[in-house]
Amino acid sequence: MGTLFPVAAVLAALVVGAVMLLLLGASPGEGFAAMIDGAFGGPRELADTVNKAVPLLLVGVGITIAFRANVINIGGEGQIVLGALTATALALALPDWPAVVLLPLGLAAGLVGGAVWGAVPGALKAYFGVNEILSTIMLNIVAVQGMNYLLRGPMIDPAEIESGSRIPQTMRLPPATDLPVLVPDTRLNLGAVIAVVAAVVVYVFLWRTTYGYRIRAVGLNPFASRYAGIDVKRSTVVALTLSGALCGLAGAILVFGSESHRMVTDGSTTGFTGSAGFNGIVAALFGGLHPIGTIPASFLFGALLVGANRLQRVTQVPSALVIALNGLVVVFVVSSAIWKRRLEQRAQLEAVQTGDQAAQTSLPGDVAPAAADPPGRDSGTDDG
Amino acid sequence: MAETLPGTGGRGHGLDLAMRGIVKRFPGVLANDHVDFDVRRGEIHTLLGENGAGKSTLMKILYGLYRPDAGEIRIDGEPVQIDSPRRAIELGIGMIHQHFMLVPTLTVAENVALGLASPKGPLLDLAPVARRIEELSEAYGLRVDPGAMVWQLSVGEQQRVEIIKALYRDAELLALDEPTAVLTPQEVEDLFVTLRAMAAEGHSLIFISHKLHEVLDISDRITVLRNGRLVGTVSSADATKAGLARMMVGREVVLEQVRAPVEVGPPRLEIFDVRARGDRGTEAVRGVSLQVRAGEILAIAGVSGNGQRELAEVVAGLREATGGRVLIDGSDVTGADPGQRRALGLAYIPEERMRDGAIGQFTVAENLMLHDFDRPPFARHGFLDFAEIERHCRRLVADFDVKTPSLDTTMKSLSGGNIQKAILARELSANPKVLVASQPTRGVDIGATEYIHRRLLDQRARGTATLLISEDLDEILALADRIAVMYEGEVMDVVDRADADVGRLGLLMAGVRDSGT
Amino acid sequence: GGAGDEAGGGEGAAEQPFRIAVVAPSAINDLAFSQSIYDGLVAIQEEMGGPTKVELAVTDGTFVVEDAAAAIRDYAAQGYDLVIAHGSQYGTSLQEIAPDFPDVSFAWGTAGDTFGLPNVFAYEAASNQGGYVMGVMAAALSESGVVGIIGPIEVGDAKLYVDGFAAGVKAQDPTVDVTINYTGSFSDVALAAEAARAAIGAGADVLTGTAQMVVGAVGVAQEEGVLWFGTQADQTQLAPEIVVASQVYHWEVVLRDMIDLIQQGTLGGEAYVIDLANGGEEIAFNPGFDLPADVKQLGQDTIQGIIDGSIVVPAGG
Amino acid sequence: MGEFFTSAVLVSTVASGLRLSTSYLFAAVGETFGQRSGVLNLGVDGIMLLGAFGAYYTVLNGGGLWLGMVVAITVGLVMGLAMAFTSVTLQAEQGISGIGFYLFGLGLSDLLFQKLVGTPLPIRGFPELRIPFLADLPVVGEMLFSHSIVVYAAFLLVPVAAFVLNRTTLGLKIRSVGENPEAADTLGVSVAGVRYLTVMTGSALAGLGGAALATELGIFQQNLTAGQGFIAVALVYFGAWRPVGVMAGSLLYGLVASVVLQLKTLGIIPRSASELAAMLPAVLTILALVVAVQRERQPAALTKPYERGA
Ligand SMILES: Nc1ncnc2c1ncn2[C@@H]1O[C@H](COP(=O)(O)OP(=O)(O)OP(=O)(O)O)[C@@H](O)[C@H]1O
Ligand SMILES: Nc1ncnc2c1ncn2[C@@H]1O[C@H](COP(=O)(O)OP(=O)(O)OP(=O)(O)O)[C@@H](O)[C@H]1O
Ligand SMILES: [Mg+2]
Ligand SMILES: [Mg+2]
Repeated sequence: MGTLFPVAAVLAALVVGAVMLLLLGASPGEGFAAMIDGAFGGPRELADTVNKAVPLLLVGVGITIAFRANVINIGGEGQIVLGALTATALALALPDWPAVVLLPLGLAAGLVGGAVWGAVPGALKAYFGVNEILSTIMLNIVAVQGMNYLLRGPMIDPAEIESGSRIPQTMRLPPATDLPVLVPDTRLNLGAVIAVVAAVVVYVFLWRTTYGYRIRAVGLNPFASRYAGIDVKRSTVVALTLSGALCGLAGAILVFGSESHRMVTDGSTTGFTGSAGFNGIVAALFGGLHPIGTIPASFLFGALLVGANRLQRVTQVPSALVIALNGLVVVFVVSSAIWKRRLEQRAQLEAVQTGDQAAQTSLPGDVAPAAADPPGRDSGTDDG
Repeated sequence: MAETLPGTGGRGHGLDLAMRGIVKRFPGVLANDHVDFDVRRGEIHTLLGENGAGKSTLMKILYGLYRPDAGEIRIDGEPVQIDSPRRAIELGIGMIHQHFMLVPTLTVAENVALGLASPKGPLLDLAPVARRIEELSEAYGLRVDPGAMVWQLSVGEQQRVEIIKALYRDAELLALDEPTAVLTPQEVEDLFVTLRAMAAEGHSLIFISHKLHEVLDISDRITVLRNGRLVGTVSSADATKAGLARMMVGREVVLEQVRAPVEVGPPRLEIFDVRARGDRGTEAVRGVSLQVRAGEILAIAGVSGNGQRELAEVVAGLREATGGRVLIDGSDVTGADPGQRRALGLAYIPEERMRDGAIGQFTVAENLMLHDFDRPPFARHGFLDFAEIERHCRRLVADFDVKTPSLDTTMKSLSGGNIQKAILARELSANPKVLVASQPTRGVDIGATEYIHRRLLDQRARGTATLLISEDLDEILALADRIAVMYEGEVMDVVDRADADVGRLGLLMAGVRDSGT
Repeated sequence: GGAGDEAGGGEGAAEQPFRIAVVAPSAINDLAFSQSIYDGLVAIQEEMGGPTKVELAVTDGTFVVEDAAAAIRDYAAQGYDLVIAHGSQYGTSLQEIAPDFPDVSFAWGTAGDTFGLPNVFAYEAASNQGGYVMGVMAAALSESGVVGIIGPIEVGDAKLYVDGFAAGVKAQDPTVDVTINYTGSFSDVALAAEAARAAIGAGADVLTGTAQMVVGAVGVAQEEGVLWFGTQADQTQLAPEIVVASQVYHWEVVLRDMIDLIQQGTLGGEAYVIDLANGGEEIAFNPGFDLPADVKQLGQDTIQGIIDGSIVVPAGG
Repeated sequence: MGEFFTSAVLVSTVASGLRLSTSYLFAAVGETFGQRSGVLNLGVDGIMLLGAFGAYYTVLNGGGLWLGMVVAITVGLVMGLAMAFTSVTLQAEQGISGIGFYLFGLGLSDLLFQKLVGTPLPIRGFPELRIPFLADLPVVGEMLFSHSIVVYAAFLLVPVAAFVLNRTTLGLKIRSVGENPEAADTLGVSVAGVRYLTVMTGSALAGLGGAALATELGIFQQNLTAGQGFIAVALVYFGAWRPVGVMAGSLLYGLVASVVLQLKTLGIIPRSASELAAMLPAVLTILALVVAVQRERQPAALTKPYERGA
């Protein structure tokens, strides 16, 4: 029931989008048909949607860990870049290794790169009291310049120097690091499986392991956690590190699963990440800050982005419209959360009037499913 | 802006309030169920009831913070709609909230001036505010420095600021929600002097407290609520402690616990010349040495802000000692973290239970496991064992009589008393060698207080060394074997229960050393 | 959706329009890189008989390489006759996509490499040539003996242009100082503006710059009254008083050839360069700027020298 | 290195730093109001872009600079109203709705630009306003007193903001609402009202910051701000929620950027290291906070929506 609200919010945003299309002289009907077709129209479209969703899911799941520790990680962009760089560097360094070793190793390198870029703001916050919003914004800037430096200098494809064209890109990575394509004739690759597995692992981690318990405890009440013998500072660092690691993994997958099998920069972060570091936050929220809920949320959000690109191509409106629409969807989705909360409160209220004690469950929004809660669902009122 | 600056004086003398058929529902509870409540001019009328009975809710409705689902409020016979605190203030209603409504980063004068028009238009002008605060301080015996930052004030001073805020706005009717819960006996006395003076001037006063002797002392009439419903209104002259307790709880309550003699064992908690800084960086604990033996309750009495809290935190490992040593069961734990101390047998009931003792949004079960979640049998190889955890928590909830709809209920939706019982369950389940209990029954109703006292005495009988920190002298006299009085970070004296009486403790708490009469 | 009403007469009765799609990294009206290809396409469209004969589809502002790849794939799948990837960073994606659509012709700019694929064209501009010409004029015009160049990041077309310009300055007058400042961003207009101020502060009285963020620098040049040379598009309208000349690309020169080849059944394999000789590059003098005749002559001589081969412009390094 | 320390270079470096700080300063001081009242607006960059476009478009069409400023402020107010509605009334998660507003502003400003303007034609900004006497002082005259009116306005905003926050009844309400909204509510202060006001003020200033950028540069382009709004938000944290601190942060950021530019222009920083040099402002901002060891507490209610009785 509660998931209807984000969906309704997306639809509302699209209505505004329809008005904008009309103003631009395009037909909304044609536009939205193109959008649906572009996102779901066939195996190739579905594969693109899934591929677009993969970094959103990984970032979203990472963000969930940070959020649960009460840290807002808006450094996803930089962490993706770092993960991509370390994964790429490793692949370039070990060109002859077999796929069974090199691929996992490369992905692990991505994890590590992102982890480091998450650990820095984590440590700055825990040990120096530097607010993570400040540090992650600044570290995004550092990361993009680092990327430009490396891809223009030390990591550039030697052929680019030779030919003098100096396109800031690495050479083609060893084929061993190509993510295997799962469905022939599409671009659906192993990244999708990795992301879903990561989401499940994070779910288990957060709600079934002692370390996850620590992170959630610290996020909700650092004072009580400290008294409970939990190292609050370390938990903050760990949460941001893990969050960064997942973003880094997304970066590695972006490179290994890319069309060109190499890392390319246009000089901006977005040029590489496609704003996944931001959009992943929205996907996480859409998914109720729950790793499992983030899976369908990322898929829908990926569909929206892929579909909107097709919309642009079919209706020939400026692509800026797609960005504006993306923003509207984000605003509408976060704003819709209140109706969901209200609905759940009302359900509790009615349950009381009918004397149904069982419906008196945890407050909405917390969505902190205890042991018995099925994954991916808010402790709803309908299964009491 | 309707309010103006000082000097306008009262607009009349008190209000006649009538609340009729008030109903208020919250998700999961019927907090007020057709409650009728009257206050007359010049009267001090007490609202009494267990935790969660609906007292605060009724007051918040009166102050425009909640909208009632049904019912009517009349002031001086006229029906009124109170839809915001602003409206309540306009009507001459003031409220001292259970949790202080102060902005800690502002000065006293700024807190008082907040929301009022300034004689200089948009510009702040705090000088006349400070003057008027001093006048009010004078008139009602409410000493406070207008220029002090609120976060630097003791709880008692903060409360005075709250009262001044209401008086400043010419409150004719003042509601005080558990104003004494955080005060020392002397401060309670001072407050009562103020309240009586106000009543004598014709102010109408609503008083809420869980302490029956205070209620009997100050009230003209007493209205009892239970589970959101009105039980009845009695005249204070006709009421007795036992009778009130029965009205509140619906059964007989044992008001005095029997303190059986217990064999005292070896020292379990030893504190040598401990020093520590307070939150503001000043030295809060200045060379305290104490010993607590097995089977003994050592109480620390004192006006709040004299280093008791800091001392408890040093013992619990939450605050660094700047000097001295702490030993638990013979082991030096001065540099140890809370977890290590716990392993040696320490348990701690923190003063700020929702801050240090519990995680509000965690479930009851998760809170009960807060210290043990990472050790077998509750966790294996880093994974939580939910079956084991549930079994354990069920037992604790049953043993400690924690009233909760389920183990998956969030902690913050329990009543204050039940939260305290859950913390007690967690802390006592390990049968600690040393227990530090800070204000264990503050704000807790008499039923739960009775229960908690019994558990503390049980623990004493089982050989636990208890360091009890309380500002409630009744509680101290009911439980302690020895009493240490702290004043300005030092122990004034340690007296045996047998030699202690309220007068002597009061003098020590005021910093007057025993002349040995 | 296919537009194009059935225009009666002509050669083939039911002739389909020639369909061209272009994917570009910045906006098609950026007065710079992306605008140059768009202007070329529009020119070709006019030349070939308007929208009924040539259908254009544009996806611009596509700085995300993977999104560009998706767009390229999508246009190819929709059966466009020519899909242009107008960004050197798109090349390696194109290399993967083109073999999947052997019946579609692709063009990659700006680059000199067709990857040996039969259905890929490549096109680039010898932007160093125009740069060189303008560098020569800049040296001649500079009174302070300092010339400033502002670039985005040191790659591709931008680097080629900057190096050519610097070489031209030095060739004309080795004593003139050249300050080169790559701001590190294609988009940070404010930084480009401050880089221009810094160059002026260092004594420069003639400036040039490349990529879309230089619009900020042009404004500063105008405000401070120093001269400006533009590239990639005619930048006269940005600052009519101080723009001396701009190097303008006429991609239609190579596009025309590509389309001919495609219509004859050759889908790629050719690498084109526009330069001063083939008319793909033009130095557009600002008619409103009072350029001393000798300097203009110097410029025209240099152009001629490059065309006839008597002047060899170094190609970066 | 010696050539860097000639007074001409120093003067132009400092002057350039001041100009670079200007748009941050508008946006960051505006954001300070919102944050002091408990609302985080991460959408500043998008609002700046829309404000920049509004001003640019107005001036381009002959509306004049002052009208351009008014348009930018109006655009900011409208965006602020929307932001306040989502964060205050609908209690949306502020960090995220802000990113939504950013993307919206980024896309819409570009869309409008492409549809209404197309080619980035130049406009003329405010002329240099030399302050009598002061501008004639040696060295400092050129450095500090020969700028356009928007630069002075940005710096004048700092004492004004500090005065409003610390010396007015409104400021008292803002500070209270950001620390303890419940307490303010019980005294009849409208928490929502104050927050709408601060968010809209902040957004208006963000719009003005965008306008300052567009008129100073005399141009508009897609993503003109290049992320300045995000840096402005970070500078509020840097400045510990005080206008003067925010100014210090803006100056630090602007000056480091201009020093780097200058050193690159003089060839002191080699071209191969230009990206590394571009990191410097960000790195130094973080380091400054680490070293300055200021543990300023953020407003206690920052990012927390307020609902009576919740
Ligand atoms: N904002 C709220 N939302 C939901 N439930 C609430 C809220 N406030 C109070 N309640 C519930 O309403 C009931 C009455 O609460 P109230 O605060 O009035 O009790 P009280 O008599 O003041 O208790 P105490 O003695 O502990 O202060 C309780 O069951 C409580 O859980
Ligand atoms: N938002 C809420 N939702 C549910 N219950 C609430 C809420 N706020 C308060 N309560 C409940 O209302 C009752 C009264 O709460 P109140 O804030 O008066 O403090 P308390 O429980 O009496 O604790 P203390 O006296 O120590 O302050 C408690 O049962 C508390 O758990
Ligand atoms: Mg209460
Ligand atoms: Mg209470």
